[in-house]
Amino acid sequence: MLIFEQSQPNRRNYSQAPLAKAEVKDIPEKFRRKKRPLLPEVSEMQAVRHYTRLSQLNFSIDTHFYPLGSCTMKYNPRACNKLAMLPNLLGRHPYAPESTGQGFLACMYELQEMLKDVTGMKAVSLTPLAGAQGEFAGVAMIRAYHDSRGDKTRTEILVPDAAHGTNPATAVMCGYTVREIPTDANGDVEIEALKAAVGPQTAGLMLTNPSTLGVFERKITEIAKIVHEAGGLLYYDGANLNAILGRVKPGDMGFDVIHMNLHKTFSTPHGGGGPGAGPVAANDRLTPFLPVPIVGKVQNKYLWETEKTRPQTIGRLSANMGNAGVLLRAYVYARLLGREGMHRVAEFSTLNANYIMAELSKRGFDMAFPKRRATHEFVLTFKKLKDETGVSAMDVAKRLLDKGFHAPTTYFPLLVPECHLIEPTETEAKEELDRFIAAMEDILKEARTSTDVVKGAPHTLPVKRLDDVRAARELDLTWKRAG
Amino acid sequence: MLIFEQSQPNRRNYSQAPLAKAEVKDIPEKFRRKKRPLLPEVSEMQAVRHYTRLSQLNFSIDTHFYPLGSCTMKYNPRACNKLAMLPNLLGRHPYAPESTGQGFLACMYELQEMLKDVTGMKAVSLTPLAGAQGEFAGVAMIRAYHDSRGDKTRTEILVPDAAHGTNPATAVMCGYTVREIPTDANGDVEIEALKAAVGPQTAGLMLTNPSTLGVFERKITEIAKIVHEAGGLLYYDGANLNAILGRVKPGDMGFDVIHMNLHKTFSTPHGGGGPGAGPVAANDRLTPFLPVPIVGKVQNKYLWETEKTRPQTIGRLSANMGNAGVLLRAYVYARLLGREGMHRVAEFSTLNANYIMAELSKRGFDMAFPKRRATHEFVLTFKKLKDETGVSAMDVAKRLLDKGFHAPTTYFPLLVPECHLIEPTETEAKEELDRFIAAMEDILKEARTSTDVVKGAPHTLPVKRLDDVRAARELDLTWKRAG
Amino acid sequence: MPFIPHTDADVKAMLKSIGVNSIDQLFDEIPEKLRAGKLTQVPEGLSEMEVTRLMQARANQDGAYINFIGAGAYEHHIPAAVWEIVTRGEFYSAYTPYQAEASQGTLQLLYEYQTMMASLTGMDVSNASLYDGASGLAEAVLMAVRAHKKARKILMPSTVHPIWRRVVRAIVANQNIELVEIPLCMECGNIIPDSLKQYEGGEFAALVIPQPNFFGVLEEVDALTDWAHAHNMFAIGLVNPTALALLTPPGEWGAKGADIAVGEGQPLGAPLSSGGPYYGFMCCKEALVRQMPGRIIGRTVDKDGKPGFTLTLQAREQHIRRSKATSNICTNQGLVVAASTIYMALLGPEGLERVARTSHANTLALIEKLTAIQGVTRVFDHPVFHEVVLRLDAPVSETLRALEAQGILGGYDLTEHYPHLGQSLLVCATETRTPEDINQYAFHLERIVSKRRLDPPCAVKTNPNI
Amino acid sequence: MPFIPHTDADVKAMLKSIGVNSIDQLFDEIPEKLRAGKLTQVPEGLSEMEVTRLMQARANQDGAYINFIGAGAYEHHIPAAVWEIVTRGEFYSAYTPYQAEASQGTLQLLYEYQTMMASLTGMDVSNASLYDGASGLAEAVLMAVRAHKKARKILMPSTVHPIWRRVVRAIVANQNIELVEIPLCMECGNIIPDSLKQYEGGEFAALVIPQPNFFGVLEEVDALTDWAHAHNMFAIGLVNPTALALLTPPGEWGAKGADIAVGEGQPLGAPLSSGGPYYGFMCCKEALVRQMPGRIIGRTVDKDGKPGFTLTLQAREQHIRRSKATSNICTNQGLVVAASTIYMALLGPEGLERVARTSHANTLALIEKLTAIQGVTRVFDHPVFHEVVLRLDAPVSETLRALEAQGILGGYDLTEHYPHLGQSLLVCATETRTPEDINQYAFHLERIVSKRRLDPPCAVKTNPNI
Repeated sequence: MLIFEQSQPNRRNYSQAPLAKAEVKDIPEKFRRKKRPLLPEVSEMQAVRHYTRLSQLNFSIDTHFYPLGSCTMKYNPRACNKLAMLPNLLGRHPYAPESTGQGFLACMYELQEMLKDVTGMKAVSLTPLAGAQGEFAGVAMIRAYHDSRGDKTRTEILVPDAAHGTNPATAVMCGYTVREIPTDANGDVEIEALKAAVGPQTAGLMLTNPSTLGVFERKITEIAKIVHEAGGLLYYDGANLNAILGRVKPGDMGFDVIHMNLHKTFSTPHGGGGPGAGPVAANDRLTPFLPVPIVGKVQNKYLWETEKTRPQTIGRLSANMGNAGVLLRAYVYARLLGREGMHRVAEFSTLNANYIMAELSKRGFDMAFPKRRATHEFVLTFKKLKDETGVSAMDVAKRLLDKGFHAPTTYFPLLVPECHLIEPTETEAKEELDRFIAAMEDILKEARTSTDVVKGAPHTLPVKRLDDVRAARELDLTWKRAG
Repeated sequence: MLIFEQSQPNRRNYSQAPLAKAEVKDIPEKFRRKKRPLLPEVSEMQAVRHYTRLSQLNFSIDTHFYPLGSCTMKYNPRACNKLAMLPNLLGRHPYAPESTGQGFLACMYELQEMLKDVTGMKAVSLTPLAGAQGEFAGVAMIRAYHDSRGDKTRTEILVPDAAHGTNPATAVMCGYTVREIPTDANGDVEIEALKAAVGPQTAGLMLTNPSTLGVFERKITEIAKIVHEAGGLLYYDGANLNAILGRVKPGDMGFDVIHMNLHKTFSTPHGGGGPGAGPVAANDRLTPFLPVPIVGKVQNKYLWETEKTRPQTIGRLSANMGNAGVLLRAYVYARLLGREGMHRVAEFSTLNANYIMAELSKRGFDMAFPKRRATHEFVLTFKKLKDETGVSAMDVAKRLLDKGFHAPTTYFPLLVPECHLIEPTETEAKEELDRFIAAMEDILKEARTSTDVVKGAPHTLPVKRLDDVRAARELDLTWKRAG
Repeated sequence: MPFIPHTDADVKAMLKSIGVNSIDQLFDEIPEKLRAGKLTQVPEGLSEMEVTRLMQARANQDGAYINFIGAGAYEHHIPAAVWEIVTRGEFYSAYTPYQAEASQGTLQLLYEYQTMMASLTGMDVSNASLYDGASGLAEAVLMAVRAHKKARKILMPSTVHPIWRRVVRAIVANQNIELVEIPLCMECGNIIPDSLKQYEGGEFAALVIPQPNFFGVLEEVDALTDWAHAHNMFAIGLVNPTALALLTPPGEWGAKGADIAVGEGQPLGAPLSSGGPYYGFMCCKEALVRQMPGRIIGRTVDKDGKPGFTLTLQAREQHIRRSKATSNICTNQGLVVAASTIYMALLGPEGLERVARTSHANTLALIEKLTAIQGVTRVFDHPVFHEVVLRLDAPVSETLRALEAQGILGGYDLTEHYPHLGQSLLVCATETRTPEDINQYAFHLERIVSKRRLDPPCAVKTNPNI
Repeated sequence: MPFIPHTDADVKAMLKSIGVNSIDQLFDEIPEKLRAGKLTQVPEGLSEMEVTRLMQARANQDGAYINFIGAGAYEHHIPAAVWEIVTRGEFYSAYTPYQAEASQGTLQLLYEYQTMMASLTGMDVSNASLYDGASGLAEAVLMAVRAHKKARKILMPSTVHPIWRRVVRAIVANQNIELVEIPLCMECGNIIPDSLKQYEGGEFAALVIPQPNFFGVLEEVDALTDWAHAHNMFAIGLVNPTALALLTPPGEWGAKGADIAVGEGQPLGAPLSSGGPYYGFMCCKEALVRQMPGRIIGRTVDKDGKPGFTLTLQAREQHIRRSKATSNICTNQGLVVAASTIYMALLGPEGLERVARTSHANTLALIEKLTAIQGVTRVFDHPVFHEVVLRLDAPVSETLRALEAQGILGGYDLTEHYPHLGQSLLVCATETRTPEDINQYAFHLERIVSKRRLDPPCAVKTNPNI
């Protein structure tokens, strides 16, 4: 039942609005709204009950194993939420003076410092509001760099065909054309193709490493050299940073700029799709172009560095400095982990992924790259199963829901047919992995013995399989009062 | 799965205990524990996931209509929780000096003042930790009063046979014997029986009004007169205060002492069985005997009144002053309601109960007291249904769970066979009541057409009907490691 | 090893299953010289207790002020229920609802949100949110350019938030989109519709129409919208959602209504929180829906015909369209949108209107008190909503600093972005400001301003004894 | 009408269904003169925003102090997860699990709690909680008397918390139960087992054995337990649950172990919160389970044989047994117990032991610093757990007031309840106290004490210039 279906005209919450109805005489009638908006008219308890019940319809980290590849669904420590919501932190206006925000700014400054170390870069801007904005910032900085040198010939961004969809979309937003570089059978970039593609038109290369194929790009140093020698720059898509945190620094691989998804590696909540946070880090060459504001420190006072002190900046990406509350959560998480804790992230996320891969291999599942190590995630393909039984990767995914597991990422990376991208993260216990492995094995059996059960899944969720085609064809995007 | 079944030796939460393991040399070996306790060894996420999932197995006000008679399951405003948990309030030590608690004590003082008005009494002590302790305080005060007058002959407490079970149990705890007074067919106390029962041995009468039968005791003034003339005192069991809040004051009915369940009328959370809070209020005669501490006010400073200033007190009932955090929630609730809001409580809880009663009557349900008004609750009986179909009040209750409603109180009051005691409270909307009425009607039909479905209920809950007999016979009260 | 559940026995068993001897060996594909990524600048880990103490100290350091700053972020009361529900693990720790059947909670909530926002703005459809109001405005500009197909210029009034204009510039600049600034009327503080004549025939894709504008001043939205439509451009309404409880929604501006409505969602249940997370809302006419960026939720049915909710129109999105996507936007601000949805459900139309009315009335009460002070004047003579520009006969920055010392944040200093307005500041008093707060502001401002008049700073400097 | 959802149309329809004309008419059975119960002293209602502001002001007024008071309520770090989960509506707003099938969350949690407590105390069984430690001790006394059947006297050491002893007296006094106080050894601060000889043959139902006792001092629990059993009385262990991570559990005291273990559960996850809500835990030997008051959860199976949990042994309870019940106890402290259960799950045996060790080590560090100050001495020469009695050569109350002015709560003043100990106070430093906190305490105490020594108060009084 929708909240609107519980609404009654003139029902309202007396506690939740000013008790006296203030008069408004000075706004002329022509500016005034004539018809009330369709907001619910429900009691406080109706609202609380409705949204509490709705919440229970979700799978989430706090309730389910959620091995959604490329999304890094790890435990979100509750302390991060609680401490980011201390009353003074919540109450601070973004345009309140720096003098009233030394505590907040200290956290942000220290977060910048830690992220510099993590990335092996020289400077960090926390301002991008999400991964895609971080990507945008990175590519815009590459463009600003070439522009600053008067180099107008560079119109092309190289993107491996395995890249996240945001990469080409971002390059276009920055006014570039995109050239895709193919991947070889082992998941590495085809070096010869790259060599053939670079030239004076090359502005840069966008890459994530480990790649979206769940393997580490082994020729990264060579790739960096090829691109740099052609005058291009390298942008690192930090979506997969969890695989290397505390083990490998993108700066050491030769990247010039990187964005990080703090909602992945630094475990801020995914919140049903956001908010995220996508800080960018740059080496010396690109530092002048970082988006503002950045938190600076002068004589033990923290302050905003803006366009005034950073005239070459690509500018601002949000009204304030990014998703401050998300950054605070990341800061708390980083302080809880500390140096040693961060080193363990890559180790144990990699251990978990390789363990599931090994166990599933033994049980007859097909790996997309059977000869490679898994990184923090790996790809398996149900192509053979589909050919044999008609059971698709999507069917397996839906059947997993019935068994109490969120599905892995499906049909991504696009290069692998009928695939699952599985990322367990470091915070899952072996027992949970074992239960997942057992569930996968069950489904594989069911696919052959009770095909319809798998193809008809899910059976036990609040709804059965939804008609996505109808959703797109007969658009129903808002509720309308009947009649 | 139990939390213990997710435990692994030497697994632990590094963030949740001091990082350095302090040495303890000065405690001799003979005092030291040799074997570790069986506490779970799980990760933070495992614990969070486990208890989050467990919570989802509960019905609660925040998720379900919960018409549990005599328990007043009304909406618990979220503001009460949030504001009672402000850091300074949570952090204050109970033995911190009064000078560091003027804010807290001001709330408590004002709560006392409001409860005086609500009850029509002269003084209030907030200290009892729950309703049963409030009852104990009330009867102990009656005893202290008689003792203070050297009146040792009064050894008996009168209790209507419809009373809550705590009433006789409390009387016994105070060293009294209990004499039950019968109830007439309309739910009133039998006046003649009362007259016959009172005498020089009568210490007092314990009564709730409206009674547990869901009707108002109409002859209350006469009853008070009879007991008082016999030298006894009247104790008011405030469990049903929600029926009269802002309409009738127990002090005006002639009661000498009353306890209130703040977790009912003042909407503090029931918390799966507590904590409650059971303040007592007394008239002039019994005020000297109130339990301590009480919050006093001298020259605009708040302070504790203790045994020193109240030498006739019955003493202390808890280490500190009651369930302070619960009292804070009640205070916030009272301030939100205010005078007018309180007046509405009795009105709308009574309206809701009478509406359900009227609608169910029309649908063929049997009321225990069909000629009486419902108060905030009412009793119906399934005796006829049981005789005809074998479907019991318990079966109907369990079937309600399947339909998404918590069951009413069953088999209480004891005087009415196969009964339900239904209390909707004022915070439920008419639509919800209508859905409940429809569900009851459905079940009545099912009882005749698909008897087994009703008798086998519930079918859709995490477990089917549980074997209570086995639970009591083969006691399994703690989990033991296998082997 | 915080948050890592592995026991030594687990690790041993897992390594054995994989067939390696150590965790290190799992990294053997990584070139050795890259594997030395030890951290040196990250401090040692702290226990939760230690971090708690640290963060409490940081929060205490920042203090709590009586706030009269608005300027795009507004301090409204947020019902306690809002964030207690939003931070339930099931909302807080879920991801984008890719598996719709396992995400009906988030999906239904977002569908309800879309319904509320579309109705509040008077538009046909809404997306499920963008990052914030400023970047949302940039997305609206990009959307208008995409939909218009021909023009790549945008008319952007200087009465739009100056920082938001910078954000738009940063985001759209690389796509050869030109922002043409419309000057404001120095008397009314808004855009005079007649002044737009100069832009006729200039091939613009859209006109941005703020309501209220950055100064709180109401724009002639009907005339502006009609003018835009008459000259073949889209009308982009930039609106404050609280104000919409009182003001004509963009969907009803002029003869045909605005084409796109966009704005900052923060006033609807998000705390100020040093600037984020907030969210941008975006609504549009049905005809433009396939040009709209961001996630969109649709209602459909399951295979038994039962209604359910799912992500829809994904063909627009970057993970399918890649370089041809409508935007690179991926995540939205789901959790903050959840807060807004619950906020709107708790307030209802009547409650939201009361918030708007009281905020407006409080601002007027503040203005009355402040302009009664000698040397404080109201700059623009035109109706406003809940925000006003004042001019002082003292330097704004010094005055604000003096107020800060009294625990008051006195407003937003306009001297940097609008130097031609003189020593001006933008003040706002929402429903959270009490009469006492307002009196305090007036009391201290009078003291500060009059002291300065009686004792000009240079006199102070010449007398070392003071 | 806060929280009342009825619209006028609803009310009209409902009255019509009932067949009355007004809500007033529903009260027509109440004698008219009783119906005038208008409230006069309750203020007008406030909006949530107003109450929020009020409560924030009240909380600010109370401030935050560095706390060195223990005395039965201990400041420990509580993991953030604990109360975020406990206050989820499904735990927070559920009632006693009368309908077991609809309450498996609460029931399973309580079963887990019972398991943890039984193991922590080394006993066979646990109930699901009592109101608090003090009233729990009273219930243990009543239980012992019920189970003993003959004796109605109890041996109560004066090393038990003095206020708790008052509580026990208030609760059991009306049942003709006599509490006989055992004096403490003035050198060791505990009960000398040999001194119990005088009570032999006195017909006691039980001996209460605190560990640690009110002074933090460890009692000779083995000898005391054996003595009690040798003289036909029950041994009631009164224990601090944090201490049990380090100390021998009551179930292993002496040859046979204590019969009942009881204590205050607050240290396991409940905030100090001005004294409540806390909870009392109670565990006992299997043989006594049917004498135990309070709710008890049992594991059983459903009709399909699937395990599930339910309230059990209800035959003991007042709603069935009425005047023959084991106690009038009805509600328990469910929500706080939920917090403790999650606390224990998050800490685990190792974590709880670390908390105990660090608390103890911090207290020793504090003592070392404080007793290095001239005029500050440790009173008892015996091992302690995390709490110590100090004697000052200055008045305790004045000293504490001077410390309070420095933001320090210096301990619990013993002069009221133990005047024979002189100017003594009880101090405690849990794991939440940092070295800096401890140094601050020592620094200020030294300053205060030495100032007083150099400038005795009478001198101050005679010199009006100081």
